[in-house]
Amino acid sequence: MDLTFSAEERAFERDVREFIAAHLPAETKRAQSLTPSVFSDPEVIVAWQKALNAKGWVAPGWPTQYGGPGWTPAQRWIFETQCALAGVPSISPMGTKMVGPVIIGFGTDAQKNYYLPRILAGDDVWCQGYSEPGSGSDLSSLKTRAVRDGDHYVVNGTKIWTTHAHHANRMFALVRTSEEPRQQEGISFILIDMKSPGVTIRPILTIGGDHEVNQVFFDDVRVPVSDRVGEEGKGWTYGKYLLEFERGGGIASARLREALKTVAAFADSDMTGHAIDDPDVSLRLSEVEVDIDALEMAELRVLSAMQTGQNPGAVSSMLKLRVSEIHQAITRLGVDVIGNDGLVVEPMRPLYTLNHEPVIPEALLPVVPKHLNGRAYTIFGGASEIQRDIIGKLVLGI
Amino acid sequence: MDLTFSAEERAFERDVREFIAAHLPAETKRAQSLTPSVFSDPEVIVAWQKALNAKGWVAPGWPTQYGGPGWTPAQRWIFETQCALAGVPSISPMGTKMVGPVIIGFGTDAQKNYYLPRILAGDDVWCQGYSEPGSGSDLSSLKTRAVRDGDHYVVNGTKIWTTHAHHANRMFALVRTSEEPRQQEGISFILIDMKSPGVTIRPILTIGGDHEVNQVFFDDVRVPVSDRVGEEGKGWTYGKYLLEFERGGGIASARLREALKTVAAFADSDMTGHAIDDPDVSLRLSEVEVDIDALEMAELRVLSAMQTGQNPGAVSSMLKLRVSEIHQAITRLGVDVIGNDGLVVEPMRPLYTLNHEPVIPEALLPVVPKHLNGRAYTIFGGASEIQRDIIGKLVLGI
Amino acid sequence: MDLTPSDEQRLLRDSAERFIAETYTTKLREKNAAEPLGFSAAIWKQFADLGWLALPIAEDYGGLGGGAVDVGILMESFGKGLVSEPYLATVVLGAGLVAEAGSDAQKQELLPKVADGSMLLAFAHAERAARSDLARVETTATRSGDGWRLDGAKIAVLDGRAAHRIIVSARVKDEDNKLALFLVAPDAEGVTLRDYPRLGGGQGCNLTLADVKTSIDARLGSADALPMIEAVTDRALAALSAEAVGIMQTLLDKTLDYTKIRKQFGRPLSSNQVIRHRLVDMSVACDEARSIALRAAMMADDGSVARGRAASGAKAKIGKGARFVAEQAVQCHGAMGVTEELDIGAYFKRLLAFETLFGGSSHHYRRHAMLSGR
Amino acid sequence: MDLTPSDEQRLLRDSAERFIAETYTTKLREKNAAEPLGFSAAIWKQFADLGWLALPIAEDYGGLGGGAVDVGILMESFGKGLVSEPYLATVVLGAGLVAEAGSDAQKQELLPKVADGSMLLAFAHAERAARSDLARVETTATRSGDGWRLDGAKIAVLDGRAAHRIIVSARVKDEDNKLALFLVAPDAEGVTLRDYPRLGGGQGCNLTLADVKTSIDARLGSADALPMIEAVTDRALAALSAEAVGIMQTLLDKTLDYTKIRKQFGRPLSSNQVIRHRLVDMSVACDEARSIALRAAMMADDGSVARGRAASGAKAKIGKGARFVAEQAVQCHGAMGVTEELDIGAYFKRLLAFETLFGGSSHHYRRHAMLSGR
Repeated sequence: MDLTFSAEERAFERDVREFIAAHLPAETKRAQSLTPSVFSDPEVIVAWQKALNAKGWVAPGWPTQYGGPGWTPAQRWIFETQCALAGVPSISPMGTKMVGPVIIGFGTDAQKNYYLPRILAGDDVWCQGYSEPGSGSDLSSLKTRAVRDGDHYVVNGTKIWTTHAHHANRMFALVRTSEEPRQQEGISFILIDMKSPGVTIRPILTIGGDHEVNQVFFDDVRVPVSDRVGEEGKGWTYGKYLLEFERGGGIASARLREALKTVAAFADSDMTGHAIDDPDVSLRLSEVEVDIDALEMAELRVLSAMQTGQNPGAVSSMLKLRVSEIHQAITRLGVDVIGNDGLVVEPMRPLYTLNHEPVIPEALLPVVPKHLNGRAYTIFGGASEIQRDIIGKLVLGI
Repeated sequence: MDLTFSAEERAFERDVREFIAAHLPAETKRAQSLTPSVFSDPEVIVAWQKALNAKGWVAPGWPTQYGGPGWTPAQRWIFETQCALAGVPSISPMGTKMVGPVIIGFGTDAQKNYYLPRILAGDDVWCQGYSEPGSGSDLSSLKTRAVRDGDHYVVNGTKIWTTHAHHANRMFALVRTSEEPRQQEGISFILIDMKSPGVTIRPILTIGGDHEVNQVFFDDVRVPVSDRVGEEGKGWTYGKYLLEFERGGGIASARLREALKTVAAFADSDMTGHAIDDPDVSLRLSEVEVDIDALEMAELRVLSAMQTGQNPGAVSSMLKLRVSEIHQAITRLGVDVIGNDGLVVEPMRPLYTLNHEPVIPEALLPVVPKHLNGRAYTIFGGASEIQRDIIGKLVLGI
Repeated sequence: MDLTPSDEQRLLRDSAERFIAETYTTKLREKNAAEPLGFSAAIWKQFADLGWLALPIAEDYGGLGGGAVDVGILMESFGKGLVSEPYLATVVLGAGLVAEAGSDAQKQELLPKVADGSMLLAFAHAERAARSDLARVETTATRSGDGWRLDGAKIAVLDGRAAHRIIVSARVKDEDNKLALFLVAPDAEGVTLRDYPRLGGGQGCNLTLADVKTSIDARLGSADALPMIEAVTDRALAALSAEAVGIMQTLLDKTLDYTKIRKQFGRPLSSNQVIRHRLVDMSVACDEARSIALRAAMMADDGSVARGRAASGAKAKIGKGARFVAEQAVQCHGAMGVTEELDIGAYFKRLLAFETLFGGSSHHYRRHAMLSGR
Repeated sequence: MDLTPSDEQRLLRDSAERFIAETYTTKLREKNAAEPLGFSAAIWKQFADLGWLALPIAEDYGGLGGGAVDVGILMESFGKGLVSEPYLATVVLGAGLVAEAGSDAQKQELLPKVADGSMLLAFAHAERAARSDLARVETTATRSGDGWRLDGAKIAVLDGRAAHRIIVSARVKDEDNKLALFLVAPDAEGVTLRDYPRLGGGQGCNLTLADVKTSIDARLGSADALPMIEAVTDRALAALSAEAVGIMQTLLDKTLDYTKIRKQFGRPLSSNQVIRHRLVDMSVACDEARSIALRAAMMADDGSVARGRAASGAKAKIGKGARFVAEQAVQCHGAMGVTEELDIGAYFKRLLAFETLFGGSSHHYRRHAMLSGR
């Protein structure tokens, strides 16, 4: 057992650091630091993604034949850590981590050849069409129907909580293609052109005041059958595969650590009247830091297990649980640290387009919206209650 | 609304204080302070109970015709508060608060005339025969059978967690007198002479090392039918009545406040290296004190409601929940306050019979056993999980 | 010893509850948020007509002479409606400071106007470097000509833009840096006011005072103002605590309704034991909050130690409970809870503002410990 | 970067787990508790034969040169069996201090004997007034004739009665009150030893030193002992953390078994969602404890700040987790959990002792913060 890096790994770390220094625009960094929503706007990411794509570093999880960089788990770890350290925005997971793996796993060659390069280049902006009003964490109850008409499906229904539907030109969606006694059956996985006639989008403001999610309505939207991924009626399987991917924590500790450092820096400054002198703040900084240390070790254990070919298994639910709780502890600490300045609401969105002197220091503006939006971490992607049900069943056998 | 006492109430408060000063033996006070179990041994209480009985103050909750003092709720409050302040041991609730009210409510005149004066005088030491191995908080599943044989019942079976069975000469018990489809039916409430042939007692040591509870075995034990209280087969109703009495918190805040003061005094002394200088200890003392303040207000609200004739209702489950949690917070704080001295186990029991110089200051000896035994507060008398089920059903309608 | 409300208190509660249920709807709230001052002058007039503005003002100055318990009854209802009118700023803090620190002439001039609704007040005390320490003030007052000169910067002034007079705390250089209070007109020269919508409703502003001149009689009384600021802040803590109780209760009620109706996996959410027990814990937190808020109100006129311990204890404990109730209300509402589609979010934000105002739970537990001699 | 155990570590784990499962039964535990020294000499001999006593001792002194991770593997198994043999006192603390502070001659004399099982050590450091502050020592050492004279009082000396030598910390008056370590025979004149059964197993004692004379070479080395005491204590924290992981895991396993079998209201306890989720949270706490204990072990030889932060972080976080797991294990066992009928109580007490030893969670979070420059 060893926590240190090999000489090769240290060299790679240097490469990544230099690459970031050379290619990350300053305005991207500012925009990222002023983003209180879960995902960064496509316009914030685009320049960085182009640079990454030129280097072949967009999709660390993909097989090399489809454009993955072929990194070892340690290299992925180093890359994520350096990105976190530098305040790099995350590439949208909708393409690289969500629909990409499904197309790689179950798509036709035509679908792979067309979609995968566009995902890497950022030519398509994807959104996810899973949840529906009333379905919540129970996806099998979905009602959006796709009825076969020649070589098209005609889609009617509605999806909700659709992140970036207003930016996206593509949606991957679970739709009902037939009625079956078992609700999970009869669901298919299709790719929808968001510019199609019959698609309308209603913005939903988050509790933090951000426009990140939407409700999407489908009114006789025609989708070519060739844009169905995998077999008809097997969409549930692909969707679950993807959900596990989504839950599969990955490497979150590095970004959480930087988020905590940001709060600690606020606490250690005039901006907050040196909140750090409050013994409660100081102690909670340590508490959360140790929580991150434990999470990091768990992530490293999973990476080490993957390196020796083992399956991480249900540990992803456990990581999802802890990541969401730690995220909330950090944003909450942020609110406590800025004290009275947390009473100030800045209505301008996106915050990075702000061009007047705000009432409080600019850096503090995202603190409360982040905390507010962050309450979603224990809800989206399977609420914590669902994760506990899953862990109980899969890990403890109860 | 008013938190202050009237002139009459202040005069009563003075009477109580003077009575305690005149009648509470010093050795009783020491024994009580060295008692880490939930209830005090009968030998600790006996002198005090005799004094109280002479004054007519043993059973504040009883109607005056049976020997209750006829106090207003405010007077009961004052009495409990003064007793707590003075470190007076509690009279065993088995007689006055448990079997007594059932006999008063459902007993025959003969039962009342015989048992009630003996309860007040402490002539009988009672124990409770409810729980059985395997029944836990689900009392309706009890299996001890009482079969009619002329004017006797013949009892076979076993009871467990029987507090003070080894001191008691009387048990009130729930036994099955017939098999019914609904488990709650067919249960009767009987009074058993613990000296009867066929009664055997197995001591059970608590986690704190105390002998407080027992398992009691009945092997063809004959109980006169005249010692059944109320109707045959209706015991469940009486038992529930009594359980509600048991849960009906009463006035716990005063004793909790004194227990916290004791911990605070330890923390503020050389005995603990002045643990109070630790900001965490100081803050937690405040936290628990405020919890007690809130509990006290809740208890006062119940008392005020009773004074105007209202029924406290399901609030007793809520009080039981909070009392048990606060009790545990106090004992836990005690353990943290005494630090390394908590590692010392003193095996002698009862602690008040100790006649050598202990390894740590005598006053600290009960701290850890109290914490250990105190884990039972959220289990006995209906576990906290059961209380939450009850509150959900009765208060929230879920 | 008696915790049953008087007939007057029952009437007050009934009328306040009715007003909130019938008048103070989500729609009114949205309308108020769009108002330039964040609240409605018409509603303020109604408050005056109902006698609510006069409630805690002494009878000698046109008030009803009510106590902190009465204010608490009103505030609890205000919490249920997320009322954004500046009751705390004007009546509890502003009028409270005038009553506590002002000369008789000042009281005669200001308090009847507060009671009849024609005078709005605000209190500018907090400074960024002070965090929650009431004693830490760097704004200065200097004798200058025939008046005072004020310099400094204040933050978190509740509803300052709406106020006709802002009460500014400052240290008097010539009097051994004693803390004093000054009445300042918001449009006085040298006053810069940056206002903003406040988290959870109402408005706030930051204030800069640069060479601001006031008349000599702008000073409220002449004694050391710190004990008075503490007394009035403690009363504000009790009032805010009561408001928080109303908010918490509303979140509990809404969450109960939602989880009983909302189905997932074919069963109502409330059929999950985990959800049920959480609702029970929320309800216990509400009940405890109600107890401890009432205690702070009933002890608002006690000596400074007992009063301060009761007020800080309530603020601290309700802060913890409010956080739990708010977070779990959102959690139980799922995705709907983290949007502006339902008003769960609005209640959540108001409770977050409650926690922030005048310092958080750990600050107040520490103050409680300090007042206990620890 | 690699977190997979080596083949040697896997073997060590297997043999330790097998030993605990086959040999270290409840019966043995009860037998040990009745022994005058609280453990069994035969088992200690077995430990020696298995190479466990030699494990962390350098190869130059008859040891195997293992690291903190290896000791952790052993300690985790010891936790599962509630082993009461004085491994921590003798091997981790005692031999650790000799290795850290002793002269080569002292190491040559003592360490091989520890490795072969013939020498038991203990560490007398804590004093009542110091609470958990390692730097606070009032025991004094004075040059006296051709040796040292020691005076003071120590508490919480783990397994002191069994030790052939007790390492006593004291301040050297003639050397600017520098902290130093002295080897003291427990039967030396002036040493009074009050021993007691220790919460959760093993023994402890309080020590009084009144005019105790030692030879001049009783002093371990001559450098300031505080950094060494900190280094060895950090290693003890890592070892105790690993032990706690074993205890927590055992409580989780036993509670899982019990709640699956035990029926109430006609259904197994584990069919209650509240119980299921609690078991999940217990399992998360165990997993996190395992992570952070491993981290403390892997960083046991880092610089003092990184090492101290890792050790205190582990102690603090596992303390919290241990408390949760222990309390919920008892709660889920109902009345059976609060008696000595099952061994749940024994595991509970051992975890309570873990929390107490070397200071609780809040102490260690504060140390972590302090080492972070806060």
